[in-house]
Amino acid sequence: MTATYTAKDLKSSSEVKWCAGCGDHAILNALQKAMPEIGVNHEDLVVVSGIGSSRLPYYMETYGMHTIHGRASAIASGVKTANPKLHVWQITGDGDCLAIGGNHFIHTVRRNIDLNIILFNNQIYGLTKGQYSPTTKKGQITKSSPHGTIENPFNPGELTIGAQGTFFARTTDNNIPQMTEVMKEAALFKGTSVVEILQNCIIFNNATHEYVTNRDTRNDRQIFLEHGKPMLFGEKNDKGLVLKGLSLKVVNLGKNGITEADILVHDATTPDTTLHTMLANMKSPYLPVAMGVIRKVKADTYESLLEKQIETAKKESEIKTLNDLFYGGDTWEVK
Amino acid sequence: MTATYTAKDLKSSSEVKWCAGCGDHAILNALQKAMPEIGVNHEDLVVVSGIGSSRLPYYMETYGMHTIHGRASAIASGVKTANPKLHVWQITGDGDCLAIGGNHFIHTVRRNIDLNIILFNNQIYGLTKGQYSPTTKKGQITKSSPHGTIENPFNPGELTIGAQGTFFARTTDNNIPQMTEVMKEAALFKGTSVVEILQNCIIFNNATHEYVTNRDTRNDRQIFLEHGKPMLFGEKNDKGLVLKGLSLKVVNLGKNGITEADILVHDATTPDTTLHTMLANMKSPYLPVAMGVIRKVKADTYESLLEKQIETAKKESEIKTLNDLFYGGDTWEVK
Amino acid sequence: MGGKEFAKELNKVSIRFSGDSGDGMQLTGTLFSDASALYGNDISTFPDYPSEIRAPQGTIAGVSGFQVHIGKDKVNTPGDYADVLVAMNPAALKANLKWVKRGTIIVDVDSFDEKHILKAGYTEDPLNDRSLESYQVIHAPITSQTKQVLMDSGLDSKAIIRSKNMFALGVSYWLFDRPLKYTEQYFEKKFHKKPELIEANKKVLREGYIFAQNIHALTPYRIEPANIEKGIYKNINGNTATAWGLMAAAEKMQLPLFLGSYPITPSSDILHELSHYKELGVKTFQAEDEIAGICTTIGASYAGNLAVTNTSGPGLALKGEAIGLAIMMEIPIVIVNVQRGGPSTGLPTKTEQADLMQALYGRNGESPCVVMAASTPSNCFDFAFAACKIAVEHMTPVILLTDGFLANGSQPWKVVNTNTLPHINTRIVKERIGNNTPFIRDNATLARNWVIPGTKELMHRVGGLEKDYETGNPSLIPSNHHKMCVTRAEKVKRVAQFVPPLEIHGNEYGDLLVVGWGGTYGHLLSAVDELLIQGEKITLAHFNYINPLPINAAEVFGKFKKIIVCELNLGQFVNYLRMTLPEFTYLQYNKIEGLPFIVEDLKEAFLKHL
Amino acid sequence: MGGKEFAKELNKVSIRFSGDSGDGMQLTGTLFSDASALYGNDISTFPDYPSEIRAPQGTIAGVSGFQVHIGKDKVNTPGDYADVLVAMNPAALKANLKWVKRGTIIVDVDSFDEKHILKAGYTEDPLNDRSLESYQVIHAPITSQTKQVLMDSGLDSKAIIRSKNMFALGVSYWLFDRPLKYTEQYFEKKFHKKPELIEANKKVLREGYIFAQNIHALTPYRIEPANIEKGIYKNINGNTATAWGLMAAAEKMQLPLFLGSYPITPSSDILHELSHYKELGVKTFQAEDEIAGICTTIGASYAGNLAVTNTSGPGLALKGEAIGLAIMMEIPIVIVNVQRGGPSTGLPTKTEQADLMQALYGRNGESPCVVMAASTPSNCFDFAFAACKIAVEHMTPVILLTDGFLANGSQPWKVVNTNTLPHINTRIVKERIGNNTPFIRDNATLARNWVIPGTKELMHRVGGLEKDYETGNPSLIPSNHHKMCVTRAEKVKRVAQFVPPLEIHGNEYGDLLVVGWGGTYGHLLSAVDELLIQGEKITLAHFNYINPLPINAAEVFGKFKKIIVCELNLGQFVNYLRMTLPEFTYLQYNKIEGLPFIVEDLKEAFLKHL
Ligand SMILES: Cc1ncc(C[n+]2csc(CCOP(=O)(O)OP(=O)(O)O)c2C)c(N)n1
Ligand SMILES: Cc1ncc(C[n+]2csc(CCOP(=O)(O)OP(=O)(O)O)c2C)c(N)n1
Ligand code: SF4
Ligand code: SF4
Ligand SMILES: [Mg+2]
Ligand SMILES: [Mg+2]
Repeated sequence: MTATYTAKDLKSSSEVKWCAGCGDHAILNALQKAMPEIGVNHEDLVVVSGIGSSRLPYYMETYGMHTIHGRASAIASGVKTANPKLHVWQITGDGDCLAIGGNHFIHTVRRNIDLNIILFNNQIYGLTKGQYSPTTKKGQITKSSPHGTIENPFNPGELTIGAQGTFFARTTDNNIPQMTEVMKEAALFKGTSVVEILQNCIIFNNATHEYVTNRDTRNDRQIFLEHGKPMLFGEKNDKGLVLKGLSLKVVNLGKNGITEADILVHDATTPDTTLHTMLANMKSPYLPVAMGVIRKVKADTYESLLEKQIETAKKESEIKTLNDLFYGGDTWEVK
Repeated sequence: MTATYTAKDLKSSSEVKWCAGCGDHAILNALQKAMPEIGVNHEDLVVVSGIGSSRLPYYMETYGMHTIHGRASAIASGVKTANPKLHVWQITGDGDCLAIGGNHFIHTVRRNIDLNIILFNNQIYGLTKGQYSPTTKKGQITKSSPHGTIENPFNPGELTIGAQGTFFARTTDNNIPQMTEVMKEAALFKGTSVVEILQNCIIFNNATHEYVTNRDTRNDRQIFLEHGKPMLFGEKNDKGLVLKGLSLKVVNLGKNGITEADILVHDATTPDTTLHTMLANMKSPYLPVAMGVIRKVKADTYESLLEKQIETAKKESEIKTLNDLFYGGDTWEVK
Repeated sequence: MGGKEFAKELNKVSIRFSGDSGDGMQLTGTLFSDASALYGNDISTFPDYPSEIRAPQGTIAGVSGFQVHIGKDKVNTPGDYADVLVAMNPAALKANLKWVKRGTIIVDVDSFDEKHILKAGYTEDPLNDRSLESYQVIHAPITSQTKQVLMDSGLDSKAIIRSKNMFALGVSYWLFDRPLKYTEQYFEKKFHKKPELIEANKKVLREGYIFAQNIHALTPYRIEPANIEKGIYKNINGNTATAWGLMAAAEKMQLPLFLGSYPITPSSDILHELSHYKELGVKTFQAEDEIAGICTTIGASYAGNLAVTNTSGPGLALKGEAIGLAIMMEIPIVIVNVQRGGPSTGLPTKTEQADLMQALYGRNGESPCVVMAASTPSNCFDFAFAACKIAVEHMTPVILLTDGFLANGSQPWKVVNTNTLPHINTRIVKERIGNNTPFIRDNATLARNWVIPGTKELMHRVGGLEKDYETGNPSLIPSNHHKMCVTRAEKVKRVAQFVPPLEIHGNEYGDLLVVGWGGTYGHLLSAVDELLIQGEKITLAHFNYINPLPINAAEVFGKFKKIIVCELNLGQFVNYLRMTLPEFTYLQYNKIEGLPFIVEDLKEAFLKHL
Repeated sequence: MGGKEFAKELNKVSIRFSGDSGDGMQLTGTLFSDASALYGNDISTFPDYPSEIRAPQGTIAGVSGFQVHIGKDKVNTPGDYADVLVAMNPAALKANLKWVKRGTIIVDVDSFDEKHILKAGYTEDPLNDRSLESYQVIHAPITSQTKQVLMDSGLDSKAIIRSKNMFALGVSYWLFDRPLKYTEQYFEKKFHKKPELIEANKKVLREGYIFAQNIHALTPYRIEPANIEKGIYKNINGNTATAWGLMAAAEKMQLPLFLGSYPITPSSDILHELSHYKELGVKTFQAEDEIAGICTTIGASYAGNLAVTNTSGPGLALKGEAIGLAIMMEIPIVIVNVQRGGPSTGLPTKTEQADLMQALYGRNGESPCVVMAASTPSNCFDFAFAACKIAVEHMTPVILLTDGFLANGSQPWKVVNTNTLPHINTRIVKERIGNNTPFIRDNATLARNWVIPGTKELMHRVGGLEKDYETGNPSLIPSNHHKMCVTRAEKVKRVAQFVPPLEIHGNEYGDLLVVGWGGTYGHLLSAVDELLIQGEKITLAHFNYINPLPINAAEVFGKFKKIIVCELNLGQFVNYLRMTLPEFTYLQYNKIEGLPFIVEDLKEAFLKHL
């Protein structure tokens, strides 16, 4: 589809106020590239954020709400439910989405409301200057954990799937083409799409994703999953994933007689969560971290079911206007 | 261990105010049976609840807090962290725990605070007279969904595991011995133990679990999992579970040459979540619903790590009293 | 059916049905009220049920009551004390005796066995210990007669026992000279799929009626139809009226109605009611908590629906932060708060007026919004409608306070034809004409425009940060912040110019001005009325608009020697008046027992100041 | 080092460091204050930073400032306007010029290139367009000199640039006649693992000093050490003082300190500070949100810790419901609220006093709790301590209000030896003696007992439902609810008998009583002091205890012809006074710009009423 607007038209006049070198800049870029390509009218775009460094709605020449901390999922749910023709994006951080906003997040996912949730995971509270977040690595020393944290981090993918999620994808802030691709898929998906972006907070948590995202080594440490394609990766695309019992394992093409046929083929659309969870959980260094769309399962969306109920009721009910209701039922007349 | 008190001593003088026939009565019973057997001093027991029909703390002659809706996990976390020698139980409903309290719940689970969470899952809001809850079956007609719900229910086990849970068990309100056993295991486990009890709300959601819990058929529709034992079930204990690819399947001992050796053996203690999630997700009618302790993985608890940090700091720091801190550092004297 | 020769003609009379939670007293009371209303009386009802779902059967905690006041004249309250008490068991008698005038008590004598007498906390059988000497006690064999009547009905014994309340209703119908037909019609409709139940219920009802007639111990009351305004009427409680008022506003605006809600007693019935009307485009979103309830509402408002959230005390506390956001965004939403007994979980099924301060101030920063209150079950309709109108015309959140007493109490409502309702001018702007941007303010109201996503050329961002007065962009400029704070305050203040002036009931000048607000209207009116009849110089000024106050409030206050402010709390409105109109001195009358005022007590208190 | 012959002797002087967020101005200011304090001056500081983490480099939004006021006498405020401005770039100059007296401006001339001049929003170079004619502008080549000095240091160019603030500090040290040694010691400690940085920083600092001395354009100020009370001193900001006050109370009670917290500016530093002191048994629980912050706190209190939660405006809004629970349970907790600019997200890094009403009333039902406020950075220690003492001695939640100005501002604090702090009588009961149960009340305070789980024989349940006065069990009895509401109110009221009376500054009788509360103390004191010196009959009464008010407040008020209440909001305390002491008439002085008062403006306003 061709849109009548371009990335440029999506730049608002507000000055972008992120630290130089912050991964957010690239994400904004990718988003502005992706949006014109999804075939939605410019004026039907709504971008909703909570509070965090991801103060993105102000930077987008679209409809937008910069709301309160943690509540973006609920607010965006209200927007979409009230007005399903709108195309709603939620921009959120690991603190905003998974700390204070965790409950709205899992319920939104469970309801499968058609939102595109872009989760900036920098594993830290950036805006408030460096406290640990629910995704901070255990043991890490931060502003609020001078002795190291003692909490187990969430894995956003696992949590999403555990909450009945239908769409989960992952990408990194230093890979604009991949981000753009993934965002587009998320946008075209009907249902709650959760896109985790490994984002670097250069000021308070620099290089936290470095092991995985470093450009020189990332091809060996990430795998880009594509539906229907074998799970291959590596600088030379010669490594693959196979299942051994209930575990994933890396194998090398050509070694021990392994051919492409032995490699798992990615099925993002199966409702079964088992393999998707395993893929979402893959951790360095023994396994590559999964990028791309890990899960994408067709299911009814909340707002479409609601619209259907309304249509049916309109067809079937005898009440056409309020007066029908008011004057119906048990009334009596005083003359 | 022998306790100096019995189930009787745990009955408080407050009249029990549940509907006649409510499953809660049996749960209270089981709890009062389990507690004396876990080797904890009577006065070290604390029972914390949110709001819901599960207004249980008042019925227990222990320390207790009947708090506000949804916050029991947070309040109980505070009790345990502040005073780790206490033995803390959280009593909660599907609304209390998973609707308004969902966030505190997943964060408590993630932190692995040593609490015993007893989740009364009656798939309805009982106390407020019959609205649907986050575990109500999709499509069900309730007080607040006269056209049927359009939301996908949470599966508490899947959510627990998705939130990094270390202990999950399931049992039913019409099986006091099993409940008691499971509660004891939960109590003895160090970490957040989540026990889902399929509970019948006779008034607003009668027989919602009937298919699974009916005494006449339950042996064929439930499987009681025990660590280290083969996954057998059935009226004659002649059915078992096997893995086929990434799916669980029911087989019959003796048919097609199947013997007990072919049957999966339950390992509740493996950190890997894959099989535990599959077990927690088993649904009628094709698979039996899993009862007993599905997952029980040793891991550090939040409060023990915190106590360790405190001990280390006490040993290593030069600050022994506040005066050391106050008079240390950059001071100057005005003479 | 005869035997009515000696009927006592009365202007007003009240009856209280009481029994175990399982005895169906709420339904009995409702059927009695409906029949009375259909017969042409004015009515007012008050359900009084326990907070426990089902407290143990036979105990005081499990007693459920329903009082109905019927009259030939206007009925303002459910009556302080009942003329007739129906007590289905000893506990019901014990719990309710204090609410009965020295009048008639009808007891189910079958339930006065030793077990139930002890369970109720009596040591002796109250029917035999002369403690009820000053009442006329009718020993009705309700349970046994019901069993007898239905012996051959084919119903199981549970179902049989369940219909004993209809026997009690039959007795009451004879006593109050009510026709049976309305209730019989109800059975026919309700049980049209189970004809055996229609017959059974009709039979028991009639048997009760006949029993009353036959014992010759009772003198029936006669209350002629009331002289009320012509029109079509319907019995309505406050929660339904609220729901319908919201729907009416949405229809007027031609916008979909959105309700973001989380169940909480006594507010949930608004959600239940609205969840039915999908055919009218109503969307009810049952959220995961009250915060999501209001946040979805804020989103829905931005997206162009008439958006409402409803709750009760503890839920309002949770919504505070988000109300602040709506104020900052200048988004129109309505927050309905059905007050109940606090603090904390408090007395969740009881009524109270103690959420006023939190409605006014329960959020951070200088965050004014409109606060108003309904004052009768049926005018919940009007104020719900008005709340929506103000919200969208002034682009502001509006908090509408009702309470447990209004929410569950019912009253005849003169059905409103929606065509006669006032027009609502939404500030929706559909295209860019001149500088008609989202942040331009109306001169009269200071309201900004409402631009709904999907509108071309007017894309804009709203948020919780302080915004520039002109552009709406975030601004840290000190003087702008001051200006915006003052503007937000002034915008709310100007609403006063658009709402009706304060009305008084009684003399324009006088010795004592009784001031009330919200759900106490009926009781205050009755008390003032009765004192006026006695010739006292007393006047009632009852507030529905609280922030802002009606413009003429000071003028009214200035005409009285004394002002007494009456509330079901420890003095919240009176303190608000002290801040807002500090030039007056205020007396207080406060009660905080989870119950409505008692007209007699009010009169006594007022007389002290006259 | 010489050149000081012509030093200007002054009583007070203030300097403002300003630059880009990345320029290290907060550190520079802090080092300057520390050196001044260590030298013996009284000081007061005011950091003024942007709400964005790192707004675009070189823009106005990215400017970060730090003002220090130093004096020979008592210094009450950071100074309305600075005598000296250090501006590291054009944006800093532009943003701060309005805060400078016609005094000295030191600019980093290297940063005044066309790009940065335009970025700052200037159209011409302000150094060349005569707009600064009335100032003494020192063109210091700060960047280039720093580069020059460190050319051979082996540091990379980023690190070199990063030390340019030390050059500016050196210039300032010469100008204010400060010794370098304290800062040098700081380098030694801070960089003890990177000796190359010690040398580099020392070198740059000295070069700045020498530069100032050499240009002969500046006349140094001399501010003699202040005449302050003897003792050991430490520079402290309000957040640290609060944290330490809490720790002191815990030590006194011999209970562990528990903090349940969720980060929010400007309150987070309390969490950061307390998270260090595991060796003192302090537990900081970083919760998933503010609700969990207070809920863990309630649990911790029940479990026997001294339990505290801290937050800022929007967070306090979220805690409302749970505060109600603590009130109902009569559990001792302290809620520290560091006020910031509202409503909603508002001006999150700016100061304001607009959370008073929500502290008093932001929850459902009649739910009184103690509300108090600190008034200087260092007395945050005292009031944090007092808040804990009141909480446990009266078994009530206490809300302690501070604000962004106090939280980040610093002041010398006379170190308190914990042995000299007052005793705290917890109401912990360890065994059942007589009827000493959890719900028995003290006659004087009405506080119930505190029984900690683990105690034999005193097992009990607490909860949010209304409880019976005697037994503590849930109760629905109407009269009991009234009694409990009154008791909870009276319990808080009685706290007044245990707190110091209201003190006044100035004459006992007079024309004008200036009333303030909380963080505006320094500014009000300065204004009143200056007018007293001018012979005006003016007096200051500043409140730290708000609910309840000190018992002598009415007595004090009665002695003045006029009362003016000054606040950084639209009039919240004045309205509270109107409710509480309605017998007086109050004037108001309000400012709501996210900034502290300006002493000169206050004086002008007061003079109008004199
Ligand atoms: C109710 C409330 N609590 C706390 C805050 C303070 N706060 C703002 S953003 C934030 C966390 C930000 O973390 P994250 O969402 O990960 O965003 P990041 O800045 O890292 O991009 C916090 C704690 C707030 N604004 N409101
Ligand atoms: C803040 C708040 N919101 C709502 C309520 C009303 N409320 C009480 S219990 C409950 C739900 C109960 O459901 P569940 O937890 O499943 O318990 P059940 O009664 O089914 O055992 C609700 C909505 C409340 N008490 N407080
Ligand atoms: S603080 Fe971190 S996340 Fe926030 S803008 Fe700066 S670099 Fe980005
Ligand atoms: S309402 Fe349901 S869950 Fe609650 S007590 Fe009654 S039967 Fe049990
Ligand atoms: Mg983050
Ligand atoms: Mg439930």
